[in-house]
This record gives sequence, structure tokens and C-alpha cells, in this order.
Amino acid sequence: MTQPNRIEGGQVDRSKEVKFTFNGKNMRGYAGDTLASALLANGQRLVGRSFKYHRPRGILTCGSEEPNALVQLRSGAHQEPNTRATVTELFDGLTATSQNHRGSLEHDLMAVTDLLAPFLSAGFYYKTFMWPKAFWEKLYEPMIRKSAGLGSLSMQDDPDSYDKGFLHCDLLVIGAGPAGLSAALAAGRSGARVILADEDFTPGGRLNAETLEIDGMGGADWAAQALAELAAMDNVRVMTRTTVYGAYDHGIYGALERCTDHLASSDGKPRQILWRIYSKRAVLAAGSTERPIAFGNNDRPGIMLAGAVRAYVNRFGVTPGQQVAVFTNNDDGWRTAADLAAKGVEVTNIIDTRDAPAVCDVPGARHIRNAAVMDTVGRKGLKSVTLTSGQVIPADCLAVSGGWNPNVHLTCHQRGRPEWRDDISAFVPGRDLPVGMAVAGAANGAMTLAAALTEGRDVANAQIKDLGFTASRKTAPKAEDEPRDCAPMWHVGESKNRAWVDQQNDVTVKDIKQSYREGFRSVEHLKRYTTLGMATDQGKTANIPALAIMAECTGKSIPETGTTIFRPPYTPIPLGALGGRARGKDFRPYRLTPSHDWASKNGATFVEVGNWLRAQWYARPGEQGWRDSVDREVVMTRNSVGICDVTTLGKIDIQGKDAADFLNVVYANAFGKLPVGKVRYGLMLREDGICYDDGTTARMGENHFVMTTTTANAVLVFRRMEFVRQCLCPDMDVHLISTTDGWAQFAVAGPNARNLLRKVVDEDHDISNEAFPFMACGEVTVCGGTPARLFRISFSGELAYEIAVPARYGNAMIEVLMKAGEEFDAVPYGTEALGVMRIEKGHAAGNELNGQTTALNLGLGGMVSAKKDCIGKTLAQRPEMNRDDAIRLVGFRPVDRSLKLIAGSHFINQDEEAVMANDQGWMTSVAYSPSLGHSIGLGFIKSGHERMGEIVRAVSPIHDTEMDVEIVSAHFIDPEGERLRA
Amino acid sequence: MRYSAFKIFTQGLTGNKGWKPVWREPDPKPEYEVVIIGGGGHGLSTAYYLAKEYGITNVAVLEKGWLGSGNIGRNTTIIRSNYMLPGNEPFYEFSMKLWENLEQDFNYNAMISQRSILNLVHSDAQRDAFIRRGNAMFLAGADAEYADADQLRRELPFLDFDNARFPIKGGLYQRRGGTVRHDAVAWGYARGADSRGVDIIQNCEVTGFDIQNGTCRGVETSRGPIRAKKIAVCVAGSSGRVMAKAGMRLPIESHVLQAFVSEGLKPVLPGVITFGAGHFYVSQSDKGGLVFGGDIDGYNTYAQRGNLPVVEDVAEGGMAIMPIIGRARLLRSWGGVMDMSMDGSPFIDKTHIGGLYFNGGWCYGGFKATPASGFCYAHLLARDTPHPVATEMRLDRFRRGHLIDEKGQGNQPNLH
Amino acid sequence: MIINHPLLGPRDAAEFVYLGDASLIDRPDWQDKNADEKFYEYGYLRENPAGKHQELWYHEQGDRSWLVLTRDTLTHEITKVEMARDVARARGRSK
Amino acid sequence: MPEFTLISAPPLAGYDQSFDGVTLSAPADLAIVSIALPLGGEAAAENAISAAYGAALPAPGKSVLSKDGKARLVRLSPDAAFVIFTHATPDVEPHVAARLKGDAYTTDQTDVWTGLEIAGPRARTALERICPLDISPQTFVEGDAARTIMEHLGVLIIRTGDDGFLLLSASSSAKSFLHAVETSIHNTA
Repeated sequence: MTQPNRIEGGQVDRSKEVKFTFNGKNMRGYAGDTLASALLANGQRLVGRSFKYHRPRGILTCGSEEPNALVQLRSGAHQEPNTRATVTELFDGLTATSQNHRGSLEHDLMAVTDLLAPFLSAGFYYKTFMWPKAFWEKLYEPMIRKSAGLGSLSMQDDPDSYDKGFLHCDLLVIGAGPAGLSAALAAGRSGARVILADEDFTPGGRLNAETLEIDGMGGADWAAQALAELAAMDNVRVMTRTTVYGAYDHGIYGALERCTDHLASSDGKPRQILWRIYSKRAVLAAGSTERPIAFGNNDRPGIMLAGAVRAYVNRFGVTPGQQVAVFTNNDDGWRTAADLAAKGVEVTNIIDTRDAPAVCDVPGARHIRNAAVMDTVGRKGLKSVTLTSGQVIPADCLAVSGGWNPNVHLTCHQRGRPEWRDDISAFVPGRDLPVGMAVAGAANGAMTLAAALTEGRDVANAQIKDLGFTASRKTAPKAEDEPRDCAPMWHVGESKNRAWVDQQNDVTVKDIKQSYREGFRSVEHLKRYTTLGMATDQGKTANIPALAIMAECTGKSIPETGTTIFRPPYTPIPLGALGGRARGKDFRPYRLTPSHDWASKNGATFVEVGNWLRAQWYARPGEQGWRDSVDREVVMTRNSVGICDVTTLGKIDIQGKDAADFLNVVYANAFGKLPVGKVRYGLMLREDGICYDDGTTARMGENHFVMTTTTANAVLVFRRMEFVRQCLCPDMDVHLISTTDGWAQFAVAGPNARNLLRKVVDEDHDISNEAFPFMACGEVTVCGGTPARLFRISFSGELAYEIAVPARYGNAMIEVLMKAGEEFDAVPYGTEALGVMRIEKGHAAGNELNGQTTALNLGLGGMVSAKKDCIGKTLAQRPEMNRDDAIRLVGFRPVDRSLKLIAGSHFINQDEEAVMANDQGWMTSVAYSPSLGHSIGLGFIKSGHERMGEIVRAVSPIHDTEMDVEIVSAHFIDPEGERLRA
Repeated sequence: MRYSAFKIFTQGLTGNKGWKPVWREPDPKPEYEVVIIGGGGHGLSTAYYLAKEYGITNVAVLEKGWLGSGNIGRNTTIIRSNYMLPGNEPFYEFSMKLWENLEQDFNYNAMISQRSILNLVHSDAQRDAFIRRGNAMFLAGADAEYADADQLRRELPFLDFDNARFPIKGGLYQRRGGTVRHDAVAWGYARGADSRGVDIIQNCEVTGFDIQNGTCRGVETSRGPIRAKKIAVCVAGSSGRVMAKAGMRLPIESHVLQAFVSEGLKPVLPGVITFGAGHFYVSQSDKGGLVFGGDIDGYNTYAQRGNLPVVEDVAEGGMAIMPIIGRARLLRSWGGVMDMSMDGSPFIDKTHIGGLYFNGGWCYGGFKATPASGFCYAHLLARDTPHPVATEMRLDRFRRGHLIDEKGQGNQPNLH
Repeated sequence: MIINHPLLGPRDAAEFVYLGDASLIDRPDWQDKNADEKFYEYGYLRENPAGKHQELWYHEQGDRSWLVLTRDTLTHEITKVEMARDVARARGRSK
Repeated sequence: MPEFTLISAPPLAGYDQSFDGVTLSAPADLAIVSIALPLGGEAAAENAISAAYGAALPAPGKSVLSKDGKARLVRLSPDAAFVIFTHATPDVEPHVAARLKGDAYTTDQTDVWTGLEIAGPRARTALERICPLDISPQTFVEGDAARTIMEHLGVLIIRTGDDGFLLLSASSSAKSFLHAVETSIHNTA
């Protein structure tokens, strides 16, 4: 197939033909094309349908501001909706399909909505679909939802990978057009570290699209030469295909680099990289965006921005039409006419809104002064335009120029407001720029090439001088100031037919007028009511014309009417890139206990506890489910001995002359008199008096303690203790360091615990009950000299120890413990059995220490020492926290012992209705107790300690069930604690 | 002007030229019975219910910018009543019931869409806590449903069930939860209040309070002094700034919550999904955009913008739980300033200054509360006693030790 | 944001954890006769200014120091960064 | 002879890989002891350190080698430092304590951390993907040390050569850490 609209020239590589398909049609283009330029080359003017009215649409622009030419790119799991053809680099094998139509693109059944347009004006949906009430959810909304949205996700997992990265520079230059290149050259020559980022695959910005000269050479050639110079500098990093999408605090910019989007396959490498750029200074040289003029039926395929038309001709060697008319209110529109004519494209008419002489000579073109386009003909492709005079001009392409808007977007990301400049009839960056940012070139309202080059250099020099660099003395490149006169015209008032302002969201001049009429007059109301500027192009071509039309309605000036600011991102960013590597199992790091390998070889099922993986239970062959394993682990531990990896508990090494005093501040109970060689249970409160954490702290020496925290709170407790140390007690000699990962720690529990340990702990350490009683601790050696720490503490209620060895020996240690325990039928047990045993003992854990309960609630009120201050002491004394009917932690058992208790059920008194006003408390933790042979639970209930033996209802309406339960002591097993002291 | 399909039809035939302004643009009068400071969702709903339910129409709503420019215009549109504590749940369920009848009540289609909200469960402890909450919802007359992993796999096959770092073990549904077209709520209330005689005065900034002998008699504004018997502050996000003018310190910090919307997509999500373990929640708007968010940035700020770490954190959560969204693009992000209170719960109360009332501290629960907040505030203003579902939302609760701390995070606002 | 650590130089705020108003340094005396009221104010009431704010940040992914930043809550401009320990001493928290 | 023996198995023991332009290895027998300077006893502690190692404790964010070149002193914060050296057996803390003669508090940190040495001309390019710090040659000079966060993991990075870095991260997440660094190398290859 030929490329009927391909003409001579341009930067495409004609030696590299590229095959692609659009809606299944085979087409060809060249390397260096965008999908849009290739579609135009192939004569494909109709490329999509608009959002609301399903109007046939073509290509309006040649850049990221494109509202119409959105396609679904690639197929299968790689399908990429809403992709702008104008910035999609063509590659061999590219497939694209059009979006938002039912039936074919050419014959979209939904186009009927266009006929209903009079009834679908701005905000129509707020005024209807209310009757009958039930119809909204059942009929109206599903209908609206089905028609909403443009492209579709594949609904498959994104098959590509993404990466992130961090870059640092003295000066970030955003945009590699003339101003950006000039800025980067100046800064680069001074020796500053420069990053130059540009969204295009060929830097140069408008230089690639123009026929202007710099230093006597073609603009594109000059750009290539400048890039070569920059590339040769060690201190400069040029990043193409990189969009700086957001300006964040203190000189941090977000940037997206598209690494493989121009290739058929990513080949295992990241598709895109999300960079965080730390800059000391930045120069925004983002150029400007041409704005359209609104007139009747101005949305037809073939009606394009004039600068884009000339870009397709000059850069890509493609003419968007064979018979082109130009409609302009400014001098720049004339460049399009002149450039096209020079390339042999027929330009029939130049329709200028101004009553002014020709800007330049355009062979073959008729100059129509003081005129405007009022309407057009050609549903799926422009055929002719009608002027206000009634004259009809045949054309298959209308190049429209309404002037240029500086790309101020990034200047607004920290809520800076642009300012209006009358001389160029446009908003320019305001004074409140992001810190460190300066703006140069067209983005700053320097609308000519010469001005952009000079400003780029000057602004960059000023920025780097601030940083202490000496600016290079090289002068700015030379170019002419091209004519830039502009007489603003925003819409053609004579137009009778709908004139589009926001083409993608189908917002017309009439909608804006209606919005005014209904009182939605502030810019924000206008946007929200009409959806103007809310489409994927973020209103880059629509916002300013809309504002101008609103200004016309209000009779105020444009700046008085308002401004519109932009938010990140500058162009849409794939969520995959923002997520980086955080996918699947890589979402967060894994923390593995030292016995992890052993556990996985011995039937362990693991459970996530924060970032840790812990063995939940160890299944043995023949067991029918987890309950079998857990029951066995509990029974065997209580009968003989069990071993549990408890490494995940936080461990904090505390040293210093004031360490004991320090512990008195952070713990509710007193630690000052804890003897060396002893462990004490500690309760920590938050400053608001609520229980925060608990654990044991061992005194290893006069000035040396080892604290354990819960797994979940290890980091938080450390943080709070540092707060106390540095901010509340700055002159205490106390030092904290985490040793959580340093020690592999195992609980060895059960009547044979000592017998087992006796075989492992070296003989010179006496661990008899007399020498090493309950709550003793000390440094020992195991297995012939390996240093270890031994603590006689018990969570299970059995005779128990925790033994810690350096983590490198952890996997070996559990093997040794199991081997030594063979004669006692030792079992490893997991977190489930641990949980069962602690419930049997009535120990509080995370479900009870949930951040809402006090020491009083937990039955630990007596632990809060009256003799000293501690964090949380005073606020814990507030009256509502000490009510007589405060909830208390107690035990529960089902009256019918065959029933299973439900954690999360609420307690209601007998004969009372199950409503919130009668709520007595809730069940926190439940377990099947193999020791007792029935379900047991812990829970909080009002005045629970005074209600032993009472029967209440445990209701769980979410399960549509309830049962009678008896309030009992939380200590289901060995209430006197004889076992643990054995 | 009553809205209906017929009205749209007749207007359409005549070029849509007969639509009238939805609200007047009155100049402030020198005195009102009630002046409401803040023309956001809560302020406008307060005015609406004052007029409609309590017959008080001599009311002005003073708005510094354009009406609806507060957090009603910058939230993620979710409504739900899936709270746990007695201080909250009856209030939010009252709000839900108001939502359910709102459109017919104020004749404006705010596109209330009860598409369901799902809180994913990733651990047994979380399941226990969610069951407790689901049961509390039932006790307060709301609906809740616990779905196990198999059910979710059938209903939401696109979630990452097989390769997730934090496996999905189930979830707590509230089927009546969902989303609302947020701006339309402000406009509907404004229209309803205006038509009942309330003056909505935009571009009118309160610069000070006229407090004499412990009683507030009016306000100073950028459009002159306005006297009133009762002054009702309702400026969540700016509460600190405004109440400082009355010399009050509050149990509130201002924080920014970022929100995000993707490009428009054909239907992806049935309802709202929250992934607490990954700091991510998402729904899909009627226009097709995925609307999502996560945690607050975490530092005090009044700037309506956030920073990159949270943007990336939110997207990481999204990609981890729902890797089908990788090729959808983030279209826009923005930040709203939240009144983060000391226990994560709000205030609707009198102050110690006579005639001065305070409504704020909504954290990021403000939007769903809009109807009940307005209703209860109107009740308090009209009757001088708290509405029965808002009895615990008092400023003195911290002094008394009565905390409404759903998350159990304590007196650190950025943790709620 | 970037926090210019007094000892370590500029670091991304992502390395830090935020706590709140630096008045949290000024923990009341538990034996004060108005201790209840003072702890209530300490624990719950905040200036929450729109403008300069002194606040506590913890360099968790760094040197574990607590810092007091003076930061503008309207612009996020940071004008001062001090070691919290020094501030605490200056505010009389030495024992 | 004890009945049982324990075999040391640090998480990344023996890891040693070469990629195009980068080598990555887990140093064997890396020993780490933390040193805390007592309040009011800072000068004595610093003197003891100088005496023991023949090098003065550097400023926070810096490290120096001991006079014999066998140990590296890393100052982490005003009152905390690490001494890093090679030692195979789990008895390093008493050794260091003895050398410091009680003038500082010491804690064994060896098993808390896992180490990776990354070196080669492409080391910085790989680290760019995970390290938020400016580690360009002129900014992060030899001996500079910084704790930061990479892929959600706390990391102490020390520049040990022209293009060589020692990375220390928590030993429990060693595999995730290795994966993060390897992925960076792969992604930049």
C-alpha cells in the first residue's frame, strides 16, 4: 500500500520502512514517524470517536496535547487504552485500534447521541434520572457507565516490568527546544551538573517542526549539533523520551522515561522508569501550545492546528491534506501557509481574522482579510469550509491558529497562579514559582526563536551563578525574531452550529454559555459542571479559550474572570510506572526467621506477620487440616516439650548509667530495682494512657538491659524510646540499638524443656530450677562454646525458656534442639499453637492490645506504678477511662460446649435487644483448646471481673448467629502458675 | 425551577436558553439569625436542613472562594457507614439513610450509586477486627457482609489472589456503600438552601469574630461586618486558621490527603475496594476514571498539594493488589487539606464562647458525613442540644477521656 | 521535600518520620498541681498554625536523630533544622 | 566434645557474582560492633577509640580505616559508631570492648546485618535505581557513609573505593535485599 500523503523531506528514515495496522488495516510508515504522522501519510483522517456525542474525529495536534487521536495500542495483555497517536513512536508490528464506538469506527451506532445533543447539554444528568427512584441503580446508571470511558483495560495483569531511579543535578532543564538547548549548553559549559529532559524521541522541540535558521544553519541541524556537544560533556545527561511530569517541594521533580515503548517488545527490561530528580535549580523550557478557534463544526477530521500541520509537513514529510486552507488570527498561521507552499502543498486560502496586509507572500494562496470560518462540511473528513461571508471554500484540511499559550503547567504544580499578559494575549508563569525554578523561552512568553535562545542562555546562567558557577562567556546562538502579532479571537460568534471547545469531552461554546446562565461562573464551577478540561488532555487546548468565552459572558476581562491552574502530572503516567517494582511478591521485602529454611523443609505453612514470614503450623503426614496440626503441637508441648521460633519479637539493647531510670519512664511498671540476671514483664503505655506494647526486659548488667517488644511494634517502640531519650530526657546517659535480627531466639516450652536444654547448654552453666528459677536470665554458651542468652520466661504457661544464639546459627540451632529433643518427642510449634496456648493462659496479645484498651481494661491496672512518672500515667487517670462499668478482659466458654465461639461477636445481656445501645463488649480472641476439649475465648465485657459465671449472649449478626456464653476467668489452664515455676 | 426529564426536553427544544441560575448571588445583609462560615458540603447542608427541617431561613453561608471549593470538591466520593464505635456508627448510618433519599429530597441527581464498598482482609487478626466491626454495624441498623476468599475470587477475579505479598483472605462488604458525584452534592444543597431563602455569599472571607464578654455577636468579613445570633463555623481543613481568630486551640492538625484519577476507562470495577495493608483504595467514577487514594502525606500543611513518596506508595499498593491497572494512566492528582483530629473522629459542638459553634475534625471521613453533619449541626443550632446520633462528638471528650478512636492509634493525628 | 540535616546534609524527607508539633518536647511535670489540665493540653491541643511551624521529625532511615524543623505550612519552606536534643536542653529538659 | 555442634550459616554466605561491569559479593566473616559514646564521656571514648585503632573517630556520615587498615570506623550519629572488620567467630563484642577499656558501650551487630560489596564501572548506574542519595564520585567521596532506604529496606552505604561500595542491610531481609540489588544490575545491563 502506498502512502498517498507522503511528500519529500522531513526527518523520517525512508530506508527503514515500518509496517503497522490500524483497525486491522495494513499500513506502512517510516522510522521516525509517529503513529499520527503515519496515519496521515496513509490518508487515514478518521481515527476516533468523541466521548459524549461519538462525533467522528481525526488528528488535531502533533503533540501531547492531543484530545482526539486516541487509540488502543497493542493487543492482549499489552493493550494500552487512550494512547495518543501523536506521541506514539511508530515501530514495526505496531497495532492500533480506534476507541469508543459500537460497530465500526466508520459506522458507530452510538452516533445517535449526536442527534439527541439538544437534550444532553451541560449537566443534563443532574436534572433527570431521578424518577422512579429504583431506576437509577438498575437502569440509568448502568447505561451511563457503559457509555462512559474511552478505551478498555485488557483485564489481564500488566506483563511489563517497571523501574524507578534517583538522579541528582545542579540544573534540571525541562524541554530540549531552542530555549532548553540554549540553557543546557550554557550551564553545561560552565561545568554544572545538568540534566536535560525532553518528552520527544528527537530533541529539538519546535525546531524540528520549523524551517527557521540558527547560526546560519537549519534549526533541526543546529539542535542536532547542540545535542552532540551536550552528549560529549561528562557533566550533562540528556534524557530523551522523558517527560518531567511534576514539580514537587524543594526542587524534586518526577520524570517518566519511556524505554521500550518504541519497540515491539520490552525483552525483559523495564518498559518505563520513573525518575525522581533532585535538582538544585531548574529551568522550565516547555515551550508553548497552539490554541484553536471555536467555530461551527470545528471538530471534523481534517481540521487541525496550524503548527501541527506544518510539523507534519516539515518534520515527517507528510501533508495532512491535498487542498489546504489556513484560518488564523496571527502571524504564525502564515508560516504554515508559507512552509506548505514551499513544499509544494496546495494552499488555497489564508483566512485571517485581522484586517491587515499579508504577512508574507504565499504563492497560489488567496488572502481573505477580516474573515472567519463559520461552519464546515464533511462528516468523516473535511470537505469544505463556510466563511462568515457565506463563501464556501473546498478544503480537505483546515489549518487553524488561534495563537500560542505558554506551557505554564509545571509552574502551577505548587499552586502558583499564572498571570495574564495582554501583549501576547496569553497567561505566562506567575511570580510564585516552585522554589528553584526559572522559566525560559516560549513557556515564559518569549515567543520568538531569537528571544527563546537568548532567554534560555540568560536564565540558565543566572541559575548556575546562584550555585557558585562561573557562566561561560559564549554568546547565545543567533536567530531572527519571526513576526508574532496576534489579535485574539476565541470563537466565531456568527456560528450557528455547535462549536467545540473541549473536543474530547464534547464541551461546546453553547455549554459554556449555559453554564454561565445557570450560575456556574467561576472557572472551577465551569470545569466541574461542563467537564471541560477534565479529559485525558487536561484541557491543554481547551481551558484558555473556555475562560475567554466565560469572560465574554461575564463582561469582565480574562484575568478578572479567573485563571486555571494545572496539577500533576503534566501528561498521564501509567500506574505501572508509578508502582515501580512493587508487584506481586516484590511489593514489600520479606523478613525471614533464622530457622526459615528448616521450617520450610519440615512442613511449615507460613503466615505474614508484618513483613515477617512465620511458621504458622507444621503439618505432618496424615493430618487432615490445620486444626489437627495445631492441636497436636499444643498437646505435645504441654505434655513434653515444643520449640517455637520467636526471633521476630523486637529486641532492643539498652545501655548506659541511666538505663534503669530510662526504663522507668518508658514502662508503666518499675524497673529500677530489677536485679541483674532477672527478667521482668513490662507494660508500656501511650501518652494518652492507652496500652501500647508489652514484653520482657532482662537486666544483663548494672547498666545493660535487653528489652523485647511485640513483633508488630518493634520499630514503633524503638522510635518512641528514641523520642524519650532525645527529646524528653536529653541528659540521660542511655543508648539504644536494635538487635532484633542479630539473635535467633527460640522458645522451648513444656515439662521437658529443662531436660532438653540441659543437653544443649554447656555444662558449666547451671540451669537447675534453683540456680536458674522462673524469670532468671543470663549469658550462657551452647554446643561447646557458642555464646547464647537464656531467659526463663513463659508465654505458654509451661516450664519454658527462650534461648538466643547469634542469628547465623539459627538454622543449625533448631536442628540441634530437635535432635536433642528426639528422646522427648519434641515438636516444633507455630504461631497458631502459640496463640492457642496464650489464650488458654489468658495472656493479652494484639487483639487485646489493639490501641483502644487501658491497663484497667486488661486487668493490669495494678502494674501502673504510683511511685513514679511514666509515659501515659497522668492521662490514664481521666474519669471516663476509669468508669465503674469499664470493660474488663475475661474468659468465655460456650454454654453448649460443642459450639465454636466467634471472635468479633458482641455481648448482649440476656433478655436485651441486640442493638448498639445494649452492647456490652466483644470477643477478642477464640481458640479450640485441645487441653479442655472445647472452644474458649477472651473478650472485653463491662465490669467483667464482677460477673464471673454470668451467662450472656454472644451475637454475630454478620453470621446470622448467636450463642449463650459463660463469663469465666481468662486463666483457663494452671491459674496458679505452678507449671511455669516447676 | 423543578428539574425533570420533561424540563430537559422542553429546554432542549428551545435551545437550552431558559435555564435559570441555580442560586442567587446576593449581597450580604447586615444581620442574620445564623451565619454559617464555610460554603462547602457541610456548610451548605447545614443551611439546607436549617431551612427545611428547622424552619430557620434567615441564614447566610459565607464562602471565601466559590461554593463547593472545599473538600466537597476534592474528595474521592465514597459513602459508607462501616464504622465500629458507638460514637460514630449510628451517626454514619443516619448519614447513609439521608444519602439514600437525598436526590428525591432536593430534586437534584447527585448520582448516588450504592455499588458496595469492600475492605480486604489479609490476616486473621484483621478478620477478627472486621467481624467485630461488621457486627457493630448490624447492631446500629446498618448492613454488612463477610466474604471469604473464594467468594471474592469469583466476584473480583482481577485482584491478585495467587501471587500477592499479602494474600487476600476475605473482606468486609457494605453493599449499601458506594460513591456520589461529589460536586453535585454541594450544588444540590446550595440550590435547595437558596430556594428556601438562604443567602449564599461567595468570595466573602471571614477575617475575624466580634466577641464581647465571652459571646460572639458577628463576624468581620472581606465584605464588611455581619451580625448574627449564632455563628456556625464549618470549615474543615481550615479549622485551625479560622478558630485561631477566635483565640481557640483545637485538638486538630491540618494535613494533606492526595487523591488521584486515571484516564477514563470502560467499566473495570464494580464498587469501592480498599486495601488497607497497602494504603490503597479505589473506585470507578460514572465517567470511567479510576478514583483512588491512600494515606495522608503525614505532615502539618495547609498547602493543597502533596509530595511524591505518597504518590508512589499509593500506586505501589494499587499495582500490588490489582496488577491489571498497570497500563491505565494517572490523569490528575490533587491534595485536600484535612482536619485530622486527635482520635480520628469529628466534632459537632458548641464552643466555650457564647453563640459560636464548631463543626470540624472530619479527618478524611467528611464527605460521607455531609448529610448527617449538616442535619446534626442544624439540630444543634436550632435546639442547642446535640442530635441523638451526635451526642459524643464533643470538644471536651479528650479532657474527660472519652475517646472515639476507631483505629486505636492514639493522640497522633497523622496516624488516623 | 528535602530536609537539610544539621550533620548529614540534605536528605529526602522520605527517610524521616513525622511526629508533630515541637511542643511535644515540653512534657509537663506529673506532680504539678494542674497536671491533669496540663497533660490534656500537652496531649491534645495544637496551635496548628498556617505559617511557621516548629515540628518534630525522626530520621528513622538515617542516623536515628530527632530533629526540630521550622517549616512553613503554607509553602513547605524549611527555614531551620536543629537537633531535637539540643532544643530539648535549651528548653530546660536537662535533669 | 559436646554432643551437638552449631554450623554458622549467614544468609548470603558465599555469594559472589560478576556481571557486565559490576561485581557483587557478600564479604565473608564481616564483623560489626556498635560503639556508643557515654554522655559526658565522649572525649574519653574518642580517646579510647583513637588509642585502640590508631585513627580518630570521624564526623557523622564519614568513615576511616584503622591505622593497620584492618578495621573501618563509621560514625553514624553524634553518639554512635560502628567498627567493621573481618572476624569469623561470634566473640567480637568482648574483643572490641576490651580494646576500648570500658570507655564506651559496645553491642554486637554482626548478625544484625548482611553485607554486599558492589564494585565496577557500572556500580553507580545500578545503584541509581534504588539509592536516593547522590553518590556521584565528587559528592560521595571515599569513606563517606550514609544510612538511607532502598526498596523499603534500610541500608548503610559506605564508599570503599573508586567505584566500590559496601552495602549493609538487615540480615532477616537479606534475600529481598540481594534481589533488589541484582534487579538493579539486570535492569541497567
